[in-house]
Amino acid sequence: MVMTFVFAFIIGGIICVIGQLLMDVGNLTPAHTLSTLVVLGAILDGMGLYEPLIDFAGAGATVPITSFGNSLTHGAMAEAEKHGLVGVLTGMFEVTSSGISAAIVFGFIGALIFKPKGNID
Amino acid sequence: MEKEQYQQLEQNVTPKPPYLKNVAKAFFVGGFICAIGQAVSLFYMIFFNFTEATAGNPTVATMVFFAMILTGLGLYKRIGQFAGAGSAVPVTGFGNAVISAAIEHRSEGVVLGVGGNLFKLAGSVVLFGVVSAFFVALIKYILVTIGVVSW
Amino acid sequence: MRLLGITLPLLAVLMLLNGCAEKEKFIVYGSPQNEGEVEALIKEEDFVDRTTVIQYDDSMLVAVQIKPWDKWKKAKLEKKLQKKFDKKYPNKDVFVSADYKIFYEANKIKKDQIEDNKLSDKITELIKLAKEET
Amino acid sequence: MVIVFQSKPSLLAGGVVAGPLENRSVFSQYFDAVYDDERWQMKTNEQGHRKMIEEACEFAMKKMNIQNGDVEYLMGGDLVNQMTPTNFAARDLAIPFIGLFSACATSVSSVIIACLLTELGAANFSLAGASSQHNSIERQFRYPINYGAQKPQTAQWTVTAAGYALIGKHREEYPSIEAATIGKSIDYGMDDPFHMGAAMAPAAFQTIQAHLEQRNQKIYHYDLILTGDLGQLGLKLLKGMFVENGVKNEELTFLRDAGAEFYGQDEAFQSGASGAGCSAAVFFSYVLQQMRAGSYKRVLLVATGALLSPLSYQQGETIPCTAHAIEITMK
Repeated sequence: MVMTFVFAFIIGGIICVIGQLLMDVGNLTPAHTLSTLVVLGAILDGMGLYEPLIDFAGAGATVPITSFGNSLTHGAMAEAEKHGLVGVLTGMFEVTSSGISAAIVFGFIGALIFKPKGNID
Repeated sequence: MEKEQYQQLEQNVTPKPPYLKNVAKAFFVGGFICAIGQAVSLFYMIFFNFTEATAGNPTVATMVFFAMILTGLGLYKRIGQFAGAGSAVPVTGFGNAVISAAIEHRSEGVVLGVGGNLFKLAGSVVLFGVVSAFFVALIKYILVTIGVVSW
Repeated sequence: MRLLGITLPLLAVLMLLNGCAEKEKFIVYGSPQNEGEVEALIKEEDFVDRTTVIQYDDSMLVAVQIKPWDKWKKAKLEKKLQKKFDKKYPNKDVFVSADYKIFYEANKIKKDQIEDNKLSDKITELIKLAKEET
Repeated sequence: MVIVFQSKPSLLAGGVVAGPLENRSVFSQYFDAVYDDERWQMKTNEQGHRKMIEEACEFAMKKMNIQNGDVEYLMGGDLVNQMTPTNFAARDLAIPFIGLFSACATSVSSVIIACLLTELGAANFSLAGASSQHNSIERQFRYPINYGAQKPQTAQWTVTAAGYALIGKHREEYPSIEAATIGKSIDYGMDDPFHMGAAMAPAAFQTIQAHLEQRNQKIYHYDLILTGDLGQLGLKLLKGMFVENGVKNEELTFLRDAGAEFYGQDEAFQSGASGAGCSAAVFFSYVLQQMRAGSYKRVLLVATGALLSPLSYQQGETIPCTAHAIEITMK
């Protein structure tokens, strides 16, 4: 079990390093970087490579934003397998990405209890 | 002074980002966040009925909850300044983008402000996630139909 | 770089801890007793780190933990073991899982010494859990 | 480009109020008030911004013992959409008002207009200045306050401050404005909104050059040439441009930048301060007080502004910049 933590750390760290390189060397804004990584996650899942990565690194693969592209693609492909072409469209949110729903709910709650503050430390 | 000449001067004066330092910081902070995610996963597996396959969802939701607290207290932007992609790439960064926009636009009301601006920053991630998922699944469907690969 | 100084020793300690945590590699609980046979079957596969088998009557739950470096093949290896057990025990209802949760629960069954009459329900419950999709 | 004021309108008083973070500024001792609450006890950032402008104007008027009714014109602006904080402050101050937008160069462009009105004989007293409030500007031009994006070393920190000057007919014992230069809009093809200093430096250079040339002056005729908010890197670039133009390095010691000095050497603020309030706060507190004390006899204040919007940046436009200058003397 302990090794899973080590792998989660390393794989998660490496995905973040890819993001940092996109920002620093590629001169991308955070929004461009995250979008690129999401597309990357979707493509990796299309090639059947993302699930093995999750099996290997656990949260190291599910916590980075790439897993968002993975879960959407996974849903679409699972439905397409069952229901054909229509499934591609309907299956997307079948395997729900809890990231979105959590972000919406907590965003709403956060907006009610916090105020923006221009502090620096 | 000509434009080209000035651009030359600007290139000389402007410091390059400290690539190595930034990469190291992103690696360690990003890795650390994922390790916390692993701990949360383990927590859900041991105390609740989640398997390795299903623990991902509650883990992600919990991480976003942590992001809400840190964002609200103004700590996430400080982590972000230090870690760069290390805190932007994990799902907590996605949460931070949504939650910070929500908090920011609260002053314009819950409907027009929070509702209208919630995905101001994170919207592109949702867009590209869904669109790329659509095309990847479509391509795979076509490949399976013509018999190149199987599901 | 100060970070590196803190993290690397930490990782080293974690790895050491992992080495120390050597427990019983193979556990069988419940009836009937065919321990040796199952153990031999598992030992043939070197990707298996630890195994806990829960048996009751005709049902058999094989919870394995795959070695960290082989974990990326988890889905395939799970299937491979499943096939192997199905072949060996065609009359039994065998279920193989490499999921940590199932392994953890299986160990708990052993630890709590759950009685035979409840064992059947428990196994069905775990199989159902393991089959759950995200 | 250069306007010479025959009547030499005087800068009678300055009013500067700033936010809590500005307590760290090396200039904070010169400010009239530094508040603990960045929203001035108001509900929204924009309301706080408005309140800050009102208070700055009131401080300036109080110093000359005059009321709102005695002031003929109010010239000013800020960086928020349609400049609502300044517009709303003008509503509450009830002084005839024109809103001006020259981005961070508004602190000087407003003074130039006020001087022209004074020169015309249309005004005995007029208020001119600019302001910025960190939270409301950041959210408009960049990201929400609590968003964790990594700012590069070239970035600058938008100041929370309002600076307004009271301008009146010439009086011997006050600093007086002899001449002004209205700058062109200069675009050297810079497009990084996190590197404003680089975009603005050429504008400052051209305005200073034009002013010196047409006034037949050299840099050493001034005790101080103070630019608005180029930041540490922008100032470096400006000096570099002068050096390439044949000016010796030792002549450039009197060329300083308010944004580069504003927060001292604190690395948390990257390249320094920016925002319309940055130049206004320093010009109308530190500089005026130093001139009245006799430390400086002839000063050139050059406020620089980056004329971009989030829209123009996202559409891939480069950043045009401007710089306006006023020459102030003290007998």
